This record gives sequence, structure tokens and C-alpha cells, in this order.
Amino acid sequence: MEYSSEVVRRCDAPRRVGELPRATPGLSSGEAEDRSLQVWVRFELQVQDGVIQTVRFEAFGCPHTVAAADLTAERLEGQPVNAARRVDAKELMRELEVPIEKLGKLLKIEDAAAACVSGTATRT
Amino acid sequence: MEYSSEVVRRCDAPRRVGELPRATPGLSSGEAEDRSLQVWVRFELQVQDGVIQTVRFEAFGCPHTVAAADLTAERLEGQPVNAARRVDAKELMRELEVPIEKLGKLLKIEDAAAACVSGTATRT
Amino acid sequence: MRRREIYLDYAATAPLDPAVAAAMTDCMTREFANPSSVHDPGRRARRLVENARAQVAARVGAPAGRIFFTSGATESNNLALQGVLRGGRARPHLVTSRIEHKSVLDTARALEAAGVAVSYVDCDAGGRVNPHDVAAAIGPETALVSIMHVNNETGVIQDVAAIGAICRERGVWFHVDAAQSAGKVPLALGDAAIDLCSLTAHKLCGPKGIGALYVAGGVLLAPQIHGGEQERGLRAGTLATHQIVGMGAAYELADPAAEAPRLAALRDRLWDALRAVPGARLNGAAEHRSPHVLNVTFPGVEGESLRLALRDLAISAGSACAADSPEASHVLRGLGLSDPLAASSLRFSVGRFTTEDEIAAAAGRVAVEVPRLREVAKSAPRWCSV
Amino acid sequence: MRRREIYLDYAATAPLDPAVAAAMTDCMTREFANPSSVHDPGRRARRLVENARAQVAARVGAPAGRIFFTSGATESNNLALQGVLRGGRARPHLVTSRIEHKSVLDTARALEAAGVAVSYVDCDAGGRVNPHDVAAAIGPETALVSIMHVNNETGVIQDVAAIGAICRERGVWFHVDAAQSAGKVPLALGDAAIDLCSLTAHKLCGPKGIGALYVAGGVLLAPQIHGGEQERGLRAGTLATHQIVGMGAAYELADPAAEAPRLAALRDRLWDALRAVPGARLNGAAEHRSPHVLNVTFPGVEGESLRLALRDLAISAGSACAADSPEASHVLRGLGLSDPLAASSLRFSVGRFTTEDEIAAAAGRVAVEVPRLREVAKSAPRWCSV
Ligand SMILES: Cc1ncc(COP(=O)(O)O)c(C=O)c1O
Ligand SMILES: Cc1ncc(COP(=O)(O)O)c(C=O)c1O
Repeated sequence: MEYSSEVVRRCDAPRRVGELPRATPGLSSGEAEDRSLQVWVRFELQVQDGVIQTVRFEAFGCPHTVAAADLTAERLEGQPVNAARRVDAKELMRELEVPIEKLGKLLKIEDAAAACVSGTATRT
Repeated sequence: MEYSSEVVRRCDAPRRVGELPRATPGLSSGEAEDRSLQVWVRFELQVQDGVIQTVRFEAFGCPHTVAAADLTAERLEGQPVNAARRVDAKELMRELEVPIEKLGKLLKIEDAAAACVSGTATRT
Repeated sequence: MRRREIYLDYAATAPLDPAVAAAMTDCMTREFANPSSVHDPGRRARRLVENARAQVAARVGAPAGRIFFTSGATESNNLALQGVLRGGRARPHLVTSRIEHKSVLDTARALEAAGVAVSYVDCDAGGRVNPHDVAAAIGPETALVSIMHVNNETGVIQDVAAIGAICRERGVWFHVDAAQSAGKVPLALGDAAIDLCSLTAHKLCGPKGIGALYVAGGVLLAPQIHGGEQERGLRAGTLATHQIVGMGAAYELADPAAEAPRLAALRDRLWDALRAVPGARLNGAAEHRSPHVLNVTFPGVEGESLRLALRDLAISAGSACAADSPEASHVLRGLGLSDPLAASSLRFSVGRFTTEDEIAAAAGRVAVEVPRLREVAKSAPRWCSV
Repeated sequence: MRRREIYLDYAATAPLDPAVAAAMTDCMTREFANPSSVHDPGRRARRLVENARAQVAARVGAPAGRIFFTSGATESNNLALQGVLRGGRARPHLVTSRIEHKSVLDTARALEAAGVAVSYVDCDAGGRVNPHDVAAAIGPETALVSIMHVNNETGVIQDVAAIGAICRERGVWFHVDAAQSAGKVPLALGDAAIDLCSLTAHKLCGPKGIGALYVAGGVLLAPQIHGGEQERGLRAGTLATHQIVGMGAAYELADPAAEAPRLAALRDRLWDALRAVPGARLNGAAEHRSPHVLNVTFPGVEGESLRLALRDLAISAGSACAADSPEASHVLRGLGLSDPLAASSLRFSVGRFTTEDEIAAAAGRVAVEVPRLREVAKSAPRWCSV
């Protein structure tokens, strides 16, 4: 597998790994998984006045998944909350030079982010 | 194909190649061939008082055949004429380290020598 | 800057021993003729080939005349299986195991497509094939049993003596893939109940692209590569003298009595360090192991990310032949591991030039990266680590 | 003491070019990892492999992605023929010629045993296969035509362009054995009507034991050696990086535009000298010849004795693969020579390191030995020389 330098950089030192304190006001979280693809992703957002303030993620997955989750977490900060519904796996793939066979995994990033605002997801 | 040093020596410089002068008294000759084996051998003997005085040979054949013919020519000199009937291909093979698959060719040496004293052979 | 590369992938391939390289270079520059040519340089090349054949034969305890050179163990495995089962004789049944190398399993699959019946014997949780299971799989139609000597992913040694004895008793030929074991685990083919045995040079600090098949007297094989009288008609193609010389030198150099304990000590030292990583599990029975392979699962760490994190270590997830494939190792699944656990496993394999410092450095790197990656997946569901 | 050895058997094999040897030695000592491994050293080895693939492809005018490495042209020929005809599809008919290399003819024979119908086209007295004869042999069941580019015994070039055009028209795949021609006779596979083409390194001052098969897009081949994903599943087995690097270097170095005229001049000079030997006859059409081969009959001189007498010349009677066999060359018989004349023939083949002095010395030796041996068989019957 080849990785772009951006993927390698983010995997070596992802900047938004972890959880937000449970007591954080405006906390919402969402996760998604695909066991057959061995991928699980979770985001936690802190939203204030409709704007995403802080994002944290965790992921069990390949380097592309981890890097894309880290990039997504970074990008969502400062966006209106609806941006979490509009994460685009294809765009992540382009930006991080992810091979097409990884698309299925990256779609779980879309799902996990969207789940944060759909109100259905809770922390497992 | 491996050749014993004796075979190589005799092929490099066979000592009894050629023909005896037609007018030689007591001249007899004999030849044998096997076209499927691509072998032809001829001996000429000069016999005096029942004893073989001089022998010459010619051969179209593999190195083992040429060496064995040369050795036979040398051995027959000084022998009673009946020795030409008793050339032994197996013995030539042992002495010259000839592989078994060449036996058919060496049998033509027996035949050509014997033909010298059978009275049937003439020079072609 | 990354640290200096540490090579712990000897089961994939090994560096050339400098003495082997020297023998090859000498041959390459001096004796270039075709060993099948009858002129003097051809004969000299032929002598080098026959000398190498004797060196290989001596290492595996076989008569030189029973060693046939091929392009490697992959070809040898193909020749053994196809040569027996495509021979056009009766008994179209093959018995093998689920944990063989791909070159056996894919050949078995190709034979199935051609109408051969194949029975795949399972291994136990320790990675061992039970000889009784082999016996049970043999039927009246069985022509051949093929079981590897040392598994390339776990290093587990199979009981080829017991399996061979069963094959003899049942009148069935027995093929052993010894690509990983030759020169590391003792094997005396002449005395063993083994009819066919695949060998390769490159796992033993010899060159890649050259191997051999041992064929016991009386075993009939249909050649798979036709043309020319090389290798007594069993394998056509111009003999690669320098490659054969390299294999001969490698087999002569290999000294299992001296090397196996040294490798085992390195491997054990590595395991002693790695077992300190929480959750680390050894794959394959602890007894019955070749000295050079250590396979460890780190539950809860995704395999591909772990390999990227440890990219300064040249190690592997499974076999190199399938290194780029996303499928979990069929061998680890054969041992009963789940897909995530199989994927969270690493194979470390040591060899002639591995040092204690490298072992210590590798263990140190793993001890840093595994916990770091677990942090990234801290709340991951249970299926990720069971 | 014998004179210094003179090597005129380049059609059997060639010495390594020192630049090739240097590239191989460099690879052998530095990049030993398995090119299928995904770690850094594996990737570096992979880059060497892909670089070599591009070098080979460039020399034969093919896209790199259509070159698949094998252990040599023998295996490539087997893979082409068996890969098409054992593919399990319909059209079980092969067309080839009687003067192909043994690796084609023996494979054809093995296919016949497996139920494939084979038509063997004759050549003319000049050693050329008439494209019309190939056309006539193609039927509705024909899957493949296999005709060599340059014959290894006579050096005669076949009209692969015309034959390829016929194959295209008839919707039949065309395989060309270019073991002798690559790098000596221009060949642009990408533009030619050729679907499969066998290549080897060692006839071009590269290493023995490595070759390639060109497979045009759209051609379906069943792999013959299974296991592992190497060469996109077409040919399993650990890639022999140093061998592949050697083949790449050899193909890159080969410069037919510069070398062919030099070789042709040496060959012509040799023939000018040898034709002075009474009765000497050239085998194969004088036009349409590869620059490196000269095949001459010396009627009335038994072949084996001639070769012994000329043992300071490394030359051959026919192909090296059958060098030790007593059978007369099937190629020369295909040209219409009798068994004795075929046996009285010598193949001289020149190459990169052949000098004018060697040519003169060789001709001088032949001019001495032929008359001397004719003396030994002076009264021999006519069948010995016709
Ligand atoms: C157990 C086993 N069998 C066969 C092979 C194939 O050997 P080679 O690389 O010589 O084709 C290997 C290694 O690749 C192996 O580990
Ligand atoms: C025409 C031809 N085809 C095929 C081969 C076989 O090639 P290799 O020696 O690479 O197996 C040769 C030479 O041996 C040859 O001359």
C-alpha cells in the first residue's frame, strides 16, 4: 500500500484523537462501523450557537481512515453544525490520495460525522 | 560425450590410417558399415607366412570408432591371420573406456577385420 | 528522519551471504558457458552445476542424483503436485492442509478445476496438523499427500515423520514443502519417508529464483516445463549456472547445528520483550517451532496502521506473496483467529545477520507504537480486539 | 598444449556483459528484500523490478505492463502454448513449424498427449516457413499459431509480419519465440501483429535463468505456475530481483543498430574463410539471416569426430539443449539434409566479445581439421557425404 505524505504525517501524529469531557456543554457524538471492512469511527463535536467549536475522533481502521478522520475533525471546527452532514468521502480521497478500494471505509467517516447531528447516535 | 585420453590421443594422431599399395603381396581387405549408425570401417592387411605384417584402416565414424580401429590395426600386426576373426569389441570398449551405447558401432570393427580373412570383402 | 532500517523478515527472503555472492560473482565472470554444451567451457560449467547439486544433496541428506533444479520452491511445489496429479494415471485425489503456502493451495485449486478431488485437513489451535487427520483423509483414490515442514507464517514444525510413515503404510506418495525449514531444522531426506521435497535457496542466504525438487527413486512425475533434456527431462530450460552455484554455496554454508540455537535465542529474546506489551499473544505452539519465526497478535490495533507505524522495521503481516492483499492470513484463520486478530498480527523472522541490538530496538519500537495506536481506538467496540 | 579456447557459441549462451554483472552484483549486495514485501526495502526492490521491466519493454517496443517475467524463454514458450491451449476454452488446435526450438516442439507434443490437435508446417530448403502454409494450416478450431522469429540453428529469420497479419485476419493468436532475435533483429512488439512473445536474457549477455513473456492486451492465458500474486497472478514465485535487474540492464545495453552490422561482418568474414574448404555448404537462406549465426556442412566428415578435433573451438552441432543426444538436428533435417549431412554440420555463432582474430583462428583450425579427417575416411562410401 502506498500512502501520501499527508496520510503518513497525520497517522504519525493525529491532532484530534480522543474524547471530550462528558460534561462538555453542546457535546454530541456519532459513530459508524463496518465489521466486514474492519472499520470503526467515532466523532465528538462540541457545538455552540450552531457552530462546531471542537472536534475529537477515535478510529479503528487503516491509515487512510485514521488520516481522513483526523482531517475531517480539523475541517469541521469552525463550521456550521450542518457541515457534519456534508462530509464528502470522495473529496477526502482526492485530497489524501486514497486508493478507490478504500472508499467503503471512508464512507464510514461520512456516516459517523452525520450521526453526530442526526441525534440517533450515542456513545457506546 | 566424454572421451578417455587414449581415445583423444588416437583421434588426434591415428597411426595406421590409409591404404596399402595395390601391388602389395598378401594384401587383403575387409569392410563393414551400418548406415543407421553412420559408421563405416575398412581394414587392409598385409599377410606373410600366415602372420599379419602391416595393417591400415579407414573409418567414417565417431571418435570411439576411429580410436578403436586404430588400436585394432596396431594390435593385429604381428598376430597370426586368424586374430582378425577374433577382434573383441567388448574388450576394445573396456580398454578405451567406450560407453555402452557405442557398442553397435564397435561391432563393425569386428566385422570389418573378420571380413579381411573371410575372403568375401573387396575394396569398394 | 526515521531510524535505521531493521530487517526482521528473513522468512520472506534473506540477504545473500557474502560468501555466496562471491561464489556467484566468480561464476558469473568466469564460467559463462551453457552447462548443456559439450565443449570444454560447457563441461566446466556442468561440473559447477554437479558440484552444487552435491552440496544441496549433502545438506538435506539425499543422493545428488535425486535433486532437480527449478526456479524456486513455488515451481517445485507446482511440479510436485501437478507432476503427480496431472500424470494421467488413476487415483485423482490429493490430501493437503489449509495452512500450506499459497503455491500449494493455489495449485490444489487449479487441480480441482481440472477434476482432481482435494481434501484440506485443518490444523489445531497451535497450528499443527494432526497425523491422524491426514490418515483419515487418505482414501483409495489418494495419489499424494502434501504437508509443509515449517509453516512460513508461524514457524510451526509439522510432524512429517509421522505423516510420512502413514503415507508409506497406505501406499501414497508424500510431498513436503521444506522452503522454510531447509538448513534450519534437521531433515535427512534419504532416511525419511518422504517422496518429494521442495527446496529454495533464498530463505537460506542464497539467491532468489533458484530452488530444487527432491524426487525419491521410483516416483514418477510428469514434467511441467517441456523442451530440452536438462534435469534428465524433468525440467527443461538453460541451467542458470551462477544461480545453481549460489544455491550450492548457500546450502553448504548453512550450519543448522550452530545457527539454529543462535536464531532461537534471538527469537526468544524478542518474545520476552514483546510479551510485556499488554495483550500480546504468541501464535503457534510454543514447542515444535523453527528457530527463525515469531508471530504475535496485538489485539485492538489495526494491522495496516501498525505496519505503517513500524515502517522502520522490515517485518510482515503474513507471507510476502500476499503482502499487498487485504485478506486476512489464511494461516492465522486456520489457527482459529478472527479476521481482526489475524490482521492485528505481525511476523518477525530472524536470520544470519540479525543482531541483539536489532532485536532490542525492534521490541522497543513495538512497545511504543502499540499503546499509541490503541489510544487512537480506545473506545472501539469489542469486535475490534477479539 | 591446446590453443586458447575460442568461444563461438553465442547462440547457446553468451558471457555476461561486465556492465550487467556490475548491476547484478550491486543489486545482490544492496537490495535483497522481497519485491513483494510492502516494507521499505521491499518497495525499493520492487522499484528495481519495475525499472527493469521498463528497460526490457523499451527494447522490444512494448508497454512495460505487458512484460511478465519468467525463468527463461523455455518457460515462456511453455506458458504461451499451455496457457492458451490448456485454458479450457474451445478451439483446441495449434499450428507451429517443424523447426521450432525443442521447448515449443516438446510442449506441442505434451499438448497432443492431452488431446490438442497440432499441425506442423514444413520449411523450405532455405529454412523459411511460407506464410501461405501457415494460412493453409489454420482452421476453425485453431487457437494459436507459434512460429519463431530467428531459428537458433540456422539464424534464418521468419516472416513474422506476414504470418502475424494472417493470424489477425483469421482471428487467431500469434506467439513468437524471440529468444534468439531480441536485441539483434529489430522487433517492435507494440506495433506488430504479435500477441505473445518469448524473451530471454542470456542470449543477450544477460544472466541465465531469467526471461519474459510479452502478452498483448486482451490475450487470456491460464497461469502454469500457481501461488502468490506475482506478475499479476500469471506467474507465481518470489521475484529474483538481481536476475531481473540483469535482464533489464542487458536489454538496455543491447544496441542492435550498432551491433548487428558488426556481428554480420564477423559472420561473413568467417563464411568467406570457410567456403574455401572444399565442399563446405551454407545452411539456411543467405538473405533473411540474423547476424550472429552461421551453420555450415562439411560433407564427408563425421560430426562427432569433427567436434572433438575442433575442441579448442567452443562451437556446437545444433542446439545446446540436445547437445549430448545422438539424434541429428531436427532443424537441419527440416531443411532437407540427410542424417549424415546434418551430423556433419557445425553452428558458429558470434557475439559481443568475438574478435576478428578469433574468427581467423577458428577458420584456420577448420581448414586444417576437415581435410585431415577426410583423409581418415578417404574411401568411405557415398552415403557418408550425401
Ligand atoms: C513455505 C513456503 N513454500 C514455498 C515458498 C515459495 O518459495 P519461492 O520463493 O522459492 O518460490 C515459500 C516462500 O516464498 C514458503 O515460505
Ligand atoms: C529459439 C530458442 N527458443 C528458446 C530457447 C530457450 O531459452 P532459455 O534458455 O531461456 O530457456 C532458446 C535457447 O536456449 C532458443 O534458442
